[in-house]
Amino acid sequence: MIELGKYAATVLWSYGVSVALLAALIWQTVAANARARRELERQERNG
Amino acid sequence: MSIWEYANPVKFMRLSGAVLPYAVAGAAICTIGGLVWGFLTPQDYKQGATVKIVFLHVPAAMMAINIWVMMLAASLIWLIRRHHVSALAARAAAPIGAVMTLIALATGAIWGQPMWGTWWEWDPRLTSFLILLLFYIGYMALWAAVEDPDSAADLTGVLCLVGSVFALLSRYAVLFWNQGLHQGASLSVAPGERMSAVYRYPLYLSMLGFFLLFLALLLIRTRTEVRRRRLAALQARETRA
Amino acid sequence: MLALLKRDLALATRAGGGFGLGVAFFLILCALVPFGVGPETSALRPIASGILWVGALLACLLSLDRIFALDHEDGSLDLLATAPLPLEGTVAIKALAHWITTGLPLIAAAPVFGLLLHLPAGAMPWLLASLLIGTPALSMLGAFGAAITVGLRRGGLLLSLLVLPLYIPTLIFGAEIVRRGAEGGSTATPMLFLAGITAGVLALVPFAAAAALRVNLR
Amino acid sequence: MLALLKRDLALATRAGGGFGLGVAFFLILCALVPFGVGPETSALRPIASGILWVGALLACLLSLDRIFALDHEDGSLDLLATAPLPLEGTVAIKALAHWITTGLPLIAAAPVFGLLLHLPAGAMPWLLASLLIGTPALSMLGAFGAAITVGLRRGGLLLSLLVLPLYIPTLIFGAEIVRRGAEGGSTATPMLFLAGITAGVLALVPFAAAAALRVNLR
Amino acid sequence: MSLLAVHDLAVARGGLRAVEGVSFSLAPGQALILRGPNGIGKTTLLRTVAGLQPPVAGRIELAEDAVAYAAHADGLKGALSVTENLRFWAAVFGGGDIGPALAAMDLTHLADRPAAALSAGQKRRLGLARLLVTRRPLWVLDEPTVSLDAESVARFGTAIRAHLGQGGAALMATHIDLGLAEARVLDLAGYRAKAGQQVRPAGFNEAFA
Amino acid sequence: MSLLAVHDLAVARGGLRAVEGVSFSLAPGQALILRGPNGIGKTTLLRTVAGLQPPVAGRIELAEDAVAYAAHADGLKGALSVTENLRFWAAVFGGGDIGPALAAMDLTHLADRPAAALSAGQKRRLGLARLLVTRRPLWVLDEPTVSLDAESVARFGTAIRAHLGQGGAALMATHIDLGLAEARVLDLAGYRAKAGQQVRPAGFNEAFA
Ligand code: HEM
Ligand SMILES: Nc1ncnc2c1ncn2[C@@H]1O[C@H](COP(=O)(O)OP(=O)(O)OP(=O)(O)O)[C@@H](O)[C@H]1O
Ligand SMILES: Nc1ncnc2c1ncn2[C@@H]1O[C@H](COP(=O)(O)OP(=O)(O)OP(=O)(O)O)[C@@H](O)[C@H]1O
Ligand SMILES: [Mg+2]
Ligand SMILES: [Mg+2]
Repeated sequence: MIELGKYAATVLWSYGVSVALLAALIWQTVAANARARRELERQERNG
Repeated sequence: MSIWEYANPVKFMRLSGAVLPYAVAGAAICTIGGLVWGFLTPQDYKQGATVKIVFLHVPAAMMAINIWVMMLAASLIWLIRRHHVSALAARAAAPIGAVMTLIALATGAIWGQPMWGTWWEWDPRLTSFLILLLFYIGYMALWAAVEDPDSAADLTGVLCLVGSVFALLSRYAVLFWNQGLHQGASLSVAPGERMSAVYRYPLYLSMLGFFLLFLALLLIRTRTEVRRRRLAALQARETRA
Repeated sequence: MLALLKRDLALATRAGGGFGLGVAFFLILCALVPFGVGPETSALRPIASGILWVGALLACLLSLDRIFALDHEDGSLDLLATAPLPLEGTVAIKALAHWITTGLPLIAAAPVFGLLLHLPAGAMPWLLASLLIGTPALSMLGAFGAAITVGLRRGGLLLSLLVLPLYIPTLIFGAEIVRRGAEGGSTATPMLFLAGITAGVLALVPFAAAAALRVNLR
Repeated sequence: MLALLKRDLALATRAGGGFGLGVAFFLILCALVPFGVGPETSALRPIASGILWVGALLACLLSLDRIFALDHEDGSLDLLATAPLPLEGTVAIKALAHWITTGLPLIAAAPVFGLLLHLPAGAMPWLLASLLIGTPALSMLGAFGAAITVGLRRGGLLLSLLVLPLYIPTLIFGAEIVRRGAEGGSTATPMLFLAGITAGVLALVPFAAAAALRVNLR
Repeated sequence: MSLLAVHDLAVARGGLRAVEGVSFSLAPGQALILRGPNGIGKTTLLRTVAGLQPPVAGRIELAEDAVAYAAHADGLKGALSVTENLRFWAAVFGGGDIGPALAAMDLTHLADRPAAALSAGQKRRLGLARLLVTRRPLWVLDEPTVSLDAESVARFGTAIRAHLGQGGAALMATHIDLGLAEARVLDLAGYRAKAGQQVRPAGFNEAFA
Repeated sequence: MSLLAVHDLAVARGGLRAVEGVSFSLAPGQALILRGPNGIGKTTLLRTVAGLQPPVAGRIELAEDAVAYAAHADGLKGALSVTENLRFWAAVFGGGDIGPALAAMDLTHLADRPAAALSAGQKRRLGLARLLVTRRPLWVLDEPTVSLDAESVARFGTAIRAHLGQGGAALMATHIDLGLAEARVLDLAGYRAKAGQQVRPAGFNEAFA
């Protein structure tokens, strides 16, 4: 395990928060894209 | 064939579909690589382990500004040349920019606690970022509120234009208002203060990673927007008929 | 009743529903105050609790006109009034939905905005507690104001004028809790008053609001 | 052009026109702050100028949606757009009318509210001067926001969200003038900046606002 | 036994009586169409029957929770899908399946479409589906076919007939021909309220006139 | 010489072409009535001619400042009196006396009444008086007789004829009979825009369909 010294909490929180934000953004992006693709396919099949 | 023809939705879908896998792969490799490498760098003699935050903070801050500039460019292309995909790209970019701004603010705030002894200070740099976040929020809210896509594209384009001027104006106003604590751009300042190579190279990689991440997300989100517009267009035509 | 709550929440979170606008407005307000007052911690700290309460109140205020107006315009309100729900219940549910979509996010965001304004750390739990107890009353009183002004075009400013005076007792006790909490004093008395006001408002105002709605539907 | 200005002023001062609501809101706001912050002179004096500026800004904000929305609803805006006036001129006149009916009363009332908040006497002339120079920009930017949101139902909160960030430079320099004036410092620089912003806004924003209006009339 | 009985009713709008002395009753299976020139008070009468405003004089006999009211505004939310809109009203009016209503109004293939993306006629059909899920016997309809083309009007007629056939009743105001030959017609023109000192004024405008 | 000439015009609404290939011209003294089913694009065409929205394709030839546009909304302020309302529009359109317009529309005795206290028909007459004070030659009218009774429709016809007689022209959209036998009629039903890839899409809905 690498040594973070007395600032361990600071560094881990930074990485944690940033990665969480990025993950949320990526998840939302992918989910919305999949949803749009599904709905469009259904429309093109029916209509 | 002019470059503008790629603003045609069909061509855009084809081209972006081809580029997307590479963008995703590059973004994954560079972002993860840069962040892991950055995380493993040794401690700084002054800042201790907190230097590791720079690999998140600086790329995010950089992208936060650059994405707004890109949105401005895309808005201008829409307003002048009426390329529909370009308006959708501006829309797609905004949430990415907002998240980048949030990351810069969050990492900065967490960093400020040990360095300056405070989570938040009304320093000009930090304040400007807060203002930038406000502009992102307003821009996204306007896109969400206007139902007609043509009006929404035009109105957000005008807002982006006026907003850019005022974001710049606010930056100078804030500088006048308060002198700050935040360090300058250490990548380019005098050689003595130059960041050592140990930190510089992972920083470069991480910056590249954030840029590629933006590109990949932008492509996906723009594709989502294109599909949504197409769905709405098909429904509108059916309803009209 | 549950169906109404679910629908209102769904509408608020869909595109164009305005979810989050209240928090964004709150954020802007918290950012504006230092521009006006000056960036020094010494200037901001003593007023932080007051600004946060006033800000929460204004953010709540500006979203009030959505409570009934949209339903009035598209005819839903007429239909709800002829539905088997008592109109008082409808009012209460709508106020609850307003609180969930506006009050709760404000409370969740308040600690962050507290940081921006250098609210003393000791005051933070008191801020949250006072908002949690006080904001339901804000939503309910707001629903009353919205019910009174529902038929008016562009009644926004009038709505503010009607509702703000009703908010004063809540504001006084809410801010007092935070101030006393920050100084480590006893907060029991203002807390009791605040809770009392909220309880009274929640129990009685739905009837007044439903009466006002009936007049406006007529 | 003059006819439009006269009509807008007449409409604002007739019953239901909302004249004076802005000042009333300003008054309530100034009355709320001591409840939130605490009534001590020592607490109020340092923040008075900032609160007055923020209050003026919010009071101005809440009356913005009237600039175009009523004319849009009753069809006047369509007719004005086909009239021989350039739309930019219409926008400018309407912003002027908004300033006369909202900005001027606020300025006239500001000294009274300054007393309520214990604004130092030396700062008073600076407060008036800064408001006089700064508020025209607020009205003009507000007209831009109103033009963008004119087609939206219940766009009030969105309008605030769009307009408030644009108000930041004006607020910063305006409040800085009062702050420096109160301390007897030099106010020339912020005054110059404030005047510059107002001049620039008055010269350029009508075009952006007219463009937004054209989109919304389409 | 009648679903609705109205005796000597007077209704007011804007503080002035609109019509007065109106009496009629509706048994299950019957439909009544109100006619009359602009502004005579048809809308006002319907709203009074629906319980949205009190009568000025006279009596309305009506079982509790028997009325389903529909005016021009259908109470649809553009952001919600057809299913969500309908399910909401079904839940408010005591539950029940929405499938049959969707099918009856030929909306099944549009079930997931947001209501904002419907055409005027489709919206109207959704409004009628809403009437079906309320399961209430007495429909009170204000100009139900406004802005509908001929085909949609025919579909509306079918829905009304089915409702009457199941023992329901309908009270409608309209200016145009609904194609419902079996419906009785009541022309309100003869019931226009006369000015004059009233025992109980309908509002300020009457009290001070 | 014609007041208005329209060549191969296409207009769009909601990002989709509504009608296309429309051509006509109007000489002084002529009136043209647009007809067509709901939603065909009559209102859109009129707004385009009035300059409120740009055409998607085709050309509109028109002298500058020649059009007076009137839709359902009359642009009246309820708080202002009839005179004030009319004087305002007269001033905006370059001055002139409002007396003749008031007289022509039989509004003189109502001159001091606030517009809010007018009945629907009186409001419409005020809207027509507004057209007179603009002194513009080309009237573009969208369903001008909506909610008017027979007497008011006749008065409207008189006003139009007087305008044509003075060398004006009128372009109108309507569903009902205006009683203007001399007017030409253009049915838009034949010009409905066809789907298909367009060279220059009218908006998002066409660019992405
Ligand atoms: C909370 C909000 C903060 C914001 C919005 C913020 C914003 C920024 C921005 C925009 C940059 C890029 C500057 C450039 O490259 O020109 C930057 C760089 C930097 N920030 Fe922050 N910052 C914040 C807090 C902090 C804190 C608390 C620290 C540490 C004590 C810090 C340390 C740095 C460092 C070391 C750089 C790198 C400078 C460079 O190499 O360019 N920041 N920050
Ligand atoms: N908001 C109002 N305030 C005052 N009076 C009103 C209002 N709305 C309608 N009225 C008046 O009340 C009377 C009855 O109106 P009502 O809407 O019931 O007529 P209606 O028969 O439904 O007419 P229509 O055929 O035009 O729908 C009319 O004379 C009208 O002028
Ligand atoms: N706000 C809007 N957004 C999208 N599409 C619209 C909007 N308003 C109208 N449309 C569509 O544009 C088309 C043309 O509408 P328009 O109002 O010009 O028709 P119209 O011929 O005037 O009809 P009507 O006889 O009902 O007045 C219609 O198909 C309509 O559905
Ligand atoms: Mg009616
Ligand atoms: Mg039309």
